[in-house]
Amino acid sequence: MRATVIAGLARGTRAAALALGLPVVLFVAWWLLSANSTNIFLPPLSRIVEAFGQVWLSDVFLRDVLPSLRRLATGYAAALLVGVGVGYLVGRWAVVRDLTSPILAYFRVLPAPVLIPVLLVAVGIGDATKLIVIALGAVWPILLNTADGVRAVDDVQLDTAAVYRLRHRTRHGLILRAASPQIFAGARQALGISLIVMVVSEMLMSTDGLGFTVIRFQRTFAIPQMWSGVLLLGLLGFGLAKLFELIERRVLRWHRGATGREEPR
Amino acid sequence: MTTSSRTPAPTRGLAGGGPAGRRLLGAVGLLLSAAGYEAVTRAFFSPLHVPPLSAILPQALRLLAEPRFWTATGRTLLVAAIGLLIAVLAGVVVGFAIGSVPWLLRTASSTLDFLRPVPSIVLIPVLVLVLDVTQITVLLVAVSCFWIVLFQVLYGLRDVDQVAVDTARTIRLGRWGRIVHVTWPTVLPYLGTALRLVVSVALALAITGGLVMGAAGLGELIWSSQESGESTGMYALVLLTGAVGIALDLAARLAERRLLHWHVATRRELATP
Amino acid sequence: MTTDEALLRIVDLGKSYRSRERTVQALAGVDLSVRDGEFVTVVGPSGCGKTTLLKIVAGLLPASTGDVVLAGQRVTEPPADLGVVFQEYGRSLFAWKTVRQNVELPLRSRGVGRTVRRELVAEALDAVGLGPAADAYPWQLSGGMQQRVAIARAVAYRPRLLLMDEPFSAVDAQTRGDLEDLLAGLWRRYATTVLFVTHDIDEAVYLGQRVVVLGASPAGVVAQFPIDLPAVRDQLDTRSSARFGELRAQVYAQVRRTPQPTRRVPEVTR
Amino acid sequence: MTTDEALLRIVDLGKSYRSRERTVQALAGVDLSVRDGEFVTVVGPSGCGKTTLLKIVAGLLPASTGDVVLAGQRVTEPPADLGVVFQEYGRSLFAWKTVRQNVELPLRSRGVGRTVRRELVAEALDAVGLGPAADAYPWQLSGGMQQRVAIARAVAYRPRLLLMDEPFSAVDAQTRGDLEDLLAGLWRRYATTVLFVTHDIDEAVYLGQRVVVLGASPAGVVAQFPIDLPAVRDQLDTRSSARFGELRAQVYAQVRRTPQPTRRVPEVTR
Amino acid sequence: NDSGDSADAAGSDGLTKITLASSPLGHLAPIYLAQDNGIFAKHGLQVEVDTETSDLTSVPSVLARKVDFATGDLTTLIVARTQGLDVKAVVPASASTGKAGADYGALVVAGDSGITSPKQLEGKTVAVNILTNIAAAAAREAVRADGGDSESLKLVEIPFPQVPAAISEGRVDGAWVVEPFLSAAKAQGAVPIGWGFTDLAEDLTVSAWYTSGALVAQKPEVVTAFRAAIREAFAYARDHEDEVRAKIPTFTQITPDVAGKITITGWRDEVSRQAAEKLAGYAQRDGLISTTPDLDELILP
Ligand SMILES: Nc1ncnc2c1ncn2[C@@H]1O[C@H](COP(=O)(O)OP(=O)(O)OP(=O)(O)O)[C@@H](O)[C@H]1O
Ligand SMILES: Nc1ncnc2c1ncn2[C@@H]1O[C@H](COP(=O)(O)OP(=O)(O)OP(=O)(O)O)[C@@H](O)[C@H]1O
Ligand SMILES: [Mg+2]
Ligand SMILES: [Mg+2]
Repeated sequence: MRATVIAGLARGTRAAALALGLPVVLFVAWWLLSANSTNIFLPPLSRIVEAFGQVWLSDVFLRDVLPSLRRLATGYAAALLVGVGVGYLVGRWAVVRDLTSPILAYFRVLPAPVLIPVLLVAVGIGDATKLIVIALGAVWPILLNTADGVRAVDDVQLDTAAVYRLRHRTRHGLILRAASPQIFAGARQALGISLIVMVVSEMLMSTDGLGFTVIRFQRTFAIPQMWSGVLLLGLLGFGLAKLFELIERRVLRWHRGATGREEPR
Repeated sequence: MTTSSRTPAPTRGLAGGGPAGRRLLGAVGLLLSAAGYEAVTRAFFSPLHVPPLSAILPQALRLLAEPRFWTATGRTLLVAAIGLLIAVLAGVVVGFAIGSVPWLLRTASSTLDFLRPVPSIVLIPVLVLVLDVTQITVLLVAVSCFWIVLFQVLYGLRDVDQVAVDTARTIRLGRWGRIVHVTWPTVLPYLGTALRLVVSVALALAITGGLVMGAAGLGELIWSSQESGESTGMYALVLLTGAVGIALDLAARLAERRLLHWHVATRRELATP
Repeated sequence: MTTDEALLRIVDLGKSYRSRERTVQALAGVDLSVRDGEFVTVVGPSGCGKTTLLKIVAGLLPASTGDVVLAGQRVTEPPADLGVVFQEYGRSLFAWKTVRQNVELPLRSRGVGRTVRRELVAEALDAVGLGPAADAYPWQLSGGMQQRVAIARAVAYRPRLLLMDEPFSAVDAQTRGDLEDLLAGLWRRYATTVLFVTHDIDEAVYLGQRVVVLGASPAGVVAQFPIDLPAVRDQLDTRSSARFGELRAQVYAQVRRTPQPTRRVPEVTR
Repeated sequence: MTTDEALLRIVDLGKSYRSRERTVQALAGVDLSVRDGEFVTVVGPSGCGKTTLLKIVAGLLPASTGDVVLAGQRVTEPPADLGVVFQEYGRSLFAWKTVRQNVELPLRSRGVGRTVRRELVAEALDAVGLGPAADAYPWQLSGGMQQRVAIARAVAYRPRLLLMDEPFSAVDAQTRGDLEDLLAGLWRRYATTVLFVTHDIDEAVYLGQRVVVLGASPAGVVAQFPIDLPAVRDQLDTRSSARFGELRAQVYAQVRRTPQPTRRVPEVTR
Repeated sequence: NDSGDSADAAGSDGLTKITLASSPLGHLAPIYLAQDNGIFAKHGLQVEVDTETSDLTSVPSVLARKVDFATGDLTTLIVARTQGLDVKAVVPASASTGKAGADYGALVVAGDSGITSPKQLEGKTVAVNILTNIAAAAAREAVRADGGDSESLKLVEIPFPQVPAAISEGRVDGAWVVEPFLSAAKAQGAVPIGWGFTDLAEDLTVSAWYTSGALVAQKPEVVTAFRAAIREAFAYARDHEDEVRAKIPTFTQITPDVAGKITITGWRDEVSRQAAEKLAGYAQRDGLISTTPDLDELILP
């Protein structure tokens, strides 16, 4: 994440100023507004920052944050794989869509806390359950966006692929690529969601993890520490989003060009 | 061109994917899943832990006859609907505002990225200072759905074709006109996806509100069935919740199909060979 | 053509597209003036920069160097009373609007009243032969029909400056002739200023008061031919007139001389 | 033209597009046979159904009535060794692939080896004058350039049956002539069967061994003109030959007679 | 109800309105019985029970004076107090029955696990519903009381409703569980081997009704009246166990059948000081708090 920030600075202080301007303003405002707070649930930001240093800049980072990130990465990757795969099937073939749409709608509304008991019995109390919960939370935006993106691929492109009798693999690749702008929309949604679901998944059956620790702070009324966890989650989200953007900028450059957003200078 | 208007559309068969046909297929899908579930639970699970469908269904039917189920469903749907409405309105407005003003997007995006992963659930003890649990649930729904709508709008805005924008500019459509006539229709398919997502997320979170905070509604019913060791009852509730989800999804699809009849995806589906 | 009576003045215009991998100089040192009410046709090899020129004149694309001045004002955004038929006619139609709504939109945006609007739209659609397709959506139309919708949209708008980028490329010969006459008629009646890009040299001569030949990329004005045919022209008489033949031959000769972007015809065609 | 030597037989073909609001009969009773190795050009008014016909022949669109038989096989899906240049050339290019990759793609899919592929691609790109733009993306090209990429892709593929839908509509006169000759050369050399839709009657006569005139919508074959010009043609000599003039006039006359879709030219043009 | 102070609204009948917050669990039975029998009115109180609450929301609700009294387990209250939250434990809400072998919470293992005593769970995985509350302490204490090393337990969070399944599917080696899941687990073959509640203290207060220090300071008479009413309610409950069993199905999903069989919690009048000290020690050892709590501040004399 720090690397991204540095790269951003290198690209131009203007961009960095724009990106960091509002967060800095908000941070300062928070600092000032909370400075004299006596409400124990809304501690001064100075206390939170202090707690941040104590809690996260220690081995807790290794013990809690890294396992969480590992779960996040695995769960997210699984969601991507399944989401794009199933989404492709659903988007490409109307029969699959008609067959599956009610059952998918059924599973979409099941909140994670309802699934956990079943997973406990079926999968156990290990990391697998958490991974499944993360993946199940993150899969829907990817799946739906992939399906809709695939459904919306231009006729002429499909016709071209058909006429030249492109190999099936090539054809699937082309369709996914044509749908990639919308797939990325889903993947981006899923990134935010998976972070949140990661926390939720660590509320139960955990012994470590960022979510576990934050929830523990919450339950033990370590309020500044809890807020510092929220801060860390925000920073993580920010960093991951920037990483995501970096990849997206490369992969979707053609889309910016084709829609005329890659400004010719 | 011989345009014989108002020729009755030919009746479509199952393969043609007429509305009746597709709903039938959906039912087949449900039946298959139900059968699969029944088989798996019978084969691998104790009925006490994961009851088979044959045990859940009678319980679900009994629930349907109980007024408290309907009150709870009503409450949950209301909470979900209010949160959803707020989210969609806010998401669309903020999305279009940020998305159509480049410097705003550049200024706000880092803050959005920062706020996006903050789990509302962690902040419940803080929120409870100023809101009651129902309000918090509405907020939970609204915030989560807001993010989805917002990002979906932002991505949809990127899909706007430059030639279409150029056309709009040459006929001097104002910013508002451009939104109404050009960007909004382009974003609409993305919003359609968002709508289906958000409908289920809203329902799921309205239930979560009951599960973790005891806000009255389906979630609280599920929680108390769980807390009372009534696992069959709990699964019956989950089944019915899912049914509500299916109904909402169906409605969302219908709305989408009407609104997007001109969209490639829809028109390809409606095309007759 | 003295500059003080010019409606449109293009001065030393240059444009280069820069991207990470390549930089393309599309226009360089383009100078051109167009009188108010003049009909100027532009020909030039494919890829030389005609569309780029039109987009800059329309205020849709910033120039890299030089200026475009319309009625004394530097063009930085699309000016009022501008009609454009884009080369990508298909993409310029709104898929979510019917043909009628597409044609109507600019008029609505300008605040033309309902009845007048209806009339203008119906007239324009009839003129391009699309009356019966008014309620169809663009994607239900053939390529040529879509192009005609775009033309109808521009025509119904009654613009003061009309920019057309190969507007008849997708219609058949017969329709093309009709549309040429329609355009010429409108131009005479409403004194519209027209900048018209075409690949058809006959068409350029037939329609224009002046034919501008652009050179290969980067485009500059290579030659200009004032067309001294009578103001009112006719598909049969004008095209078969001796003067038309002469002018056409002149332009052809010029176009032949104009260097083309490198092209190597492989042996197979020998 | 006896049917037993026909590569392509179109028998009583009909097609109607049905949607909730309108039903359009695009083709009705189309009968046409094309010999192996024949070059057939098709002309017809805009919106009559030419594109529809081509798409059905390509196996992209199911016919409503009638049959298309290619080499003895009913066409239900795109047959092997088919090349198509779509009227919507811009949309048929893959925006995430460079020009080179776009042209290469069908060859790769067919399993052509790397070196041969490179050669074919380079040759095709050079032939259409896009050698220098090989590494550009389609959206960085002008309309005419995009169209030439689509042509290069079809040409490099060396199809047995080549369907072209107004393939030269966006290029300038000079380039058009070159491309015509390129196509004619390829056709002679590889005995490709070509079905070529154009709005340019001169082009239809210049290129075709036979010109098929389609009538107004719903399209049916109105007339066919065998073109008895010498097999090897030349832009200058052929076009200025007396026979060319005669044939051209015949086709023109036929097209004139062919009923056009209703079009009412408003008074303004009078 | 954001008036922030509901206890001051005197009803027209001269009763002081108070709001109690608790999840709809068995320990509410005496409250509802007291309501039915006019015990609160006798003490000048009019009680409204707010079941739209959870562990997550009750402490801030009490501190923000959105409700007047709420239930919380003793460990949680100790931790809250130590963190500087002004909570006051007024009177127990549920207590151990004091009878080892017949308490409403127990440490259970699978019947076929071969484990017969808590000590054998050393180094094994044991489920508790929440790691930061009294359940963790009870589980550890059971092992310690059996002479085992309580520190070696691997505690993992599993909600009570999932305990029977987790035990019988072998997902955990042991679990701390309370009624009605204790009965359910036993029915599915689990056997209780340890009685952590009684090990902690004979008169263990499991959860207590608590309020904010502010209410105690401003309206001590309301707090005292509430305590007296609750004690009277407990006295009634002790004498009418069948009424308690009959009441439970009316506000929970527990079936009358189950309610008739489960072990009912104990009712005690005093918050157990001795247990609180022990729990404070556990909380400190588990790192929930870093300083020794002032129990005099927590437990209302
Ligand atoms: N997808 C579609 N849905 C409905 N109608 C269609 C569709 N595609 C074409 N049509 C109609 O079919 C008729 C023939 O269209 P087609 O594209 O084949 O014409 P064309 O001869 O290629 O015309 P052009 O020369 O303008 O390209 C037209 O009237 C058109 O409106
Ligand atoms: N968005 C773009 N990015 C990069 N290069 C571009 C872009 N648009 C056009 N060009 C380049 O600019 C040059 C001129 O393009 P332009 O579209 O103006 O040509 P044109 O004269 O209209 O050609 P045609 O007759 O084929 O339409 C071409 O070489 C093209 O490759
Ligand atoms: Mg152009
Ligand atoms: Mg066509």
